[in-house]
Amino acid sequence: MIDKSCPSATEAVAAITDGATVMIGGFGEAGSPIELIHALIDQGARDLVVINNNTGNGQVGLAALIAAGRVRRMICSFPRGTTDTLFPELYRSGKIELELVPQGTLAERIRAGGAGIPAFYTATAAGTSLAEGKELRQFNGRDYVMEYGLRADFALVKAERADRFGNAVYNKAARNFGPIMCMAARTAIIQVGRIVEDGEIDPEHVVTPGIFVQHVVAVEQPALESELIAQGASYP
Amino acid sequence: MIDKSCPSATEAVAAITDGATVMIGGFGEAGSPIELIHALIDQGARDLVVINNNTGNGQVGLAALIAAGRVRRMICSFPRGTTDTLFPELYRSGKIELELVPQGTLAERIRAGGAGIPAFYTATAAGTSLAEGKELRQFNGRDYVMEYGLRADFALVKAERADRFGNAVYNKAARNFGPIMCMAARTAIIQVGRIVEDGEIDPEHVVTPGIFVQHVVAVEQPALESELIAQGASYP
Amino acid sequence: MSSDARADERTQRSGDKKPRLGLSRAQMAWRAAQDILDGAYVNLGIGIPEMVAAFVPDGREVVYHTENGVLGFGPAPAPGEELRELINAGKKPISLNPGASFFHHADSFAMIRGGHIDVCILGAMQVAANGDLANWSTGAAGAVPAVGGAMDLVAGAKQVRVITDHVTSRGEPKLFERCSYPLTGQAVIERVYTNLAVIDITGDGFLLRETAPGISTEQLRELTAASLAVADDCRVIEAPEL
Amino acid sequence: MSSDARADERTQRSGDKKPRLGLSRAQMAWRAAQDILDGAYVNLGIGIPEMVAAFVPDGREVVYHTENGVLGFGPAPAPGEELRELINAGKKPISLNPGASFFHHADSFAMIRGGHIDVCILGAMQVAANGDLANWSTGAAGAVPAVGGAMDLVAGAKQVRVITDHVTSRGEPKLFERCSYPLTGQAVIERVYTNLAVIDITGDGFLLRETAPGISTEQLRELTAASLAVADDCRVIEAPEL
Repeated sequence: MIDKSCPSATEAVAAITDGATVMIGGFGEAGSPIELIHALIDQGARDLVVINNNTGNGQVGLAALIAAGRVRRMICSFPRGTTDTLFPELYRSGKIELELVPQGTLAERIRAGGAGIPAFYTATAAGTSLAEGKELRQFNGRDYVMEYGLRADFALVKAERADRFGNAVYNKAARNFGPIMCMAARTAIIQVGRIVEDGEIDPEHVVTPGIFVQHVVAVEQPALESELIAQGASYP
Repeated sequence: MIDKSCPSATEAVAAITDGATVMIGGFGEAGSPIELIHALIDQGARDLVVINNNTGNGQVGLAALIAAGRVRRMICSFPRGTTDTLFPELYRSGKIELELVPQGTLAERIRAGGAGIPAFYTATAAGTSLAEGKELRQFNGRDYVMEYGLRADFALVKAERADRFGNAVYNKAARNFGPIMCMAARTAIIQVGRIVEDGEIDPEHVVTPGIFVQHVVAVEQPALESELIAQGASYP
Repeated sequence: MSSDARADERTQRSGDKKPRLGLSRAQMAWRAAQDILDGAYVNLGIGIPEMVAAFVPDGREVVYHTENGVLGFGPAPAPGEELRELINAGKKPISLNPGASFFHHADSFAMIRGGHIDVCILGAMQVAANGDLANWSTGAAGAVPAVGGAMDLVAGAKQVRVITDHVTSRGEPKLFERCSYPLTGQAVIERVYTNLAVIDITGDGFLLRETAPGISTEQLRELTAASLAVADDCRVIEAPEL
Repeated sequence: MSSDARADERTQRSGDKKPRLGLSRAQMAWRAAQDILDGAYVNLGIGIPEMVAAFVPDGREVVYHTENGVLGFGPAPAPGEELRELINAGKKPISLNPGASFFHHADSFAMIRGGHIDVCILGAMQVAANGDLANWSTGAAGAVPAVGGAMDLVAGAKQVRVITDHVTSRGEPKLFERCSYPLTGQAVIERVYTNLAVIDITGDGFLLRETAPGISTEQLRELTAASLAVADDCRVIEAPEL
């Protein structure tokens, strides 16, 4: 019987190796898989390449992973948070690399990676410094930039509910990068508030079909970044 | 107040001009917008470029549009139906052009058109006669074919329900090309079994957001192709 | 998006230092709102642009898009009713209007890149007479670059407009023949709303359409580092007190 | 997909004419089913390939994908219970298993092109020793070409296997050094199930893994238009009566 559920976040992230590329879902605190990130901090993998829209907030979640010196390279669109983090200092002192990608190009590159598209063209960033060193090409008289699909070894994603097949639904704006990161990762790990019985998710309502998910971890009361920050929490 | 509903299929298709490119949803009879196609037959536009996975069945719907000599060019993956149609004869006598596109490439080209991607690369068809004359390029040692995004002037799509904003949900396998054709057409016209009140479609369940839809027509008892064929129907 | 926030922050500092010329911030947003048509799909940047929603004339129904995957959102909820996972691209709580929908990031930017957003209004550091926009970076050495969705929005939306103070906090122009800061996009802006004027960008450069009450063409030319043509029907903005 | 249907149709005509050698159609499907692992995501072509689902060993749960946007479908419903809009890529009625989902065509082919389908089993007109497959066109002048999703499937699925009669209705080989018909894909096939044998495609060409009862290596070599190596552990297929 297919059962992708995994007893703990610790076991779910156990296979992440040094040097792995890890996509981490979430935009702001919506959809941030804090418990999976904290399990990854505990787990110890280093030299990670991390893909997320931002660089985290406060001293928890992604910001904590970065502060712990475990990220070699960030691929993101906006390496700033709603609070100060260690990222600017690490970046200026050369301790972390940054690949800055416009947000829509980042999303499309991830979707392309998941869909087996090695490269595509977009007008975004044409004529700007972010297109420097990239191939340009005209279609119908307009300049476009060639961008590559992005894949990852792992994705850490927060969803609302999932079944044993990994079929998942999300909560409001927490959907953001989750579905496309599950597509683009060889091993997609999702934390959900509840693992539901067969048939509880209408086939018409599935947002991420289970084919894109490898492990499901139940985290019944997921922490919220803003609450942790308000409490002055830091991890570990 | 936003209200995209349109009183009749006749009015919905009135703006389609000779020479227009029209995407028509449906795979087999699932999702085939028969009433919209029949309204287009009545309307009279000629020299159409039609995009659909197939070329219709029997003497109704798309097959009838083709049989009426109104289609100059078909872009499809499989120009055969479950019943004999006039397409092979028109094709052999040079009365209709055919652009044959692998099904997944067709879907991705439509999605790309809707997403503002002018071109992308796919391994599909590399090394085959369908890649002849197309640009090839290697990524990571593998051959890929460059394919162009597809847009259309109009899309005719069948959905299950929609609200006044055009937010739509589909019925089972009738979803197929509908959502991406709505994205790729300048004017997307959907026929639905029912136009629902505000709030009846959960924002989490919307499949085609209304931004991709311009007109909604209620067709409460849509005909089914197989039933029409069983009745020996022909249109007009 | 927070590049707009930054641009806005600069503007606000300016406002603290000197008496303000021309329109208030709210009046600028009001003026921009008058151009938003019934049924439009609109994306508003952080700062003054997001104030526009409050001033859309009665009777026009507008659908607001936010890059992080929501269409049809409404104003900030009442205190205590915020949902942590219902936020906009500025990471602030939002509510939902009738007809709202959720979708993932690739679909959200397909709406932008695919030309489905009718109007996008952003802040600016510099705008050029050829429609170039700079609003994400001053290019200063040592700064951590951050772009967000600004480049996607200017490249993809059908109409891209700017709301900005006419000059910086130091009184320096923001409208130039050519931008000196790194560009967000080339030839993307079609209209600029400032505290002093409404200016269109035509094939021939800046064209003055409207002026704030009491502002002369001569004043505007002094504060604009590019040639400024004046429309035959140039008129004075009649904004309510805001 | 219907290219498979056509290949199958040719096979069926063949079956009408001569006594059948080796495995029955159902036994071929049975043999292919033994190689499908628990938890696999599988796409089955029209014809003999779709019979495979009926023979997956008990205790293995398999998720079937159909290109037109369904995962987790089950067998044809009982007569009278078919739903017109719940069909597979062959346009035949299907049922749903637990864990099913619906999605649009671009997402469906993202599953295929993106390498998410573990196993795809198709029919064939010709298979070559280098893994090339021809199953969509004979290249005959005047024919209306039709490809469906076959090129996407062979390019995208992790493992692509073929089920086919070993020879055509006229007794001609279907396994060649190189295909003469237009290709569906290059170097895409890794295993072929015929009525006479199970043959792997290795870097060195065809490798005989299993033979049908009573079929000799010599017979196989006569019916195969390419060199055929024999595995050290080549064995006889022990299929149930089907």
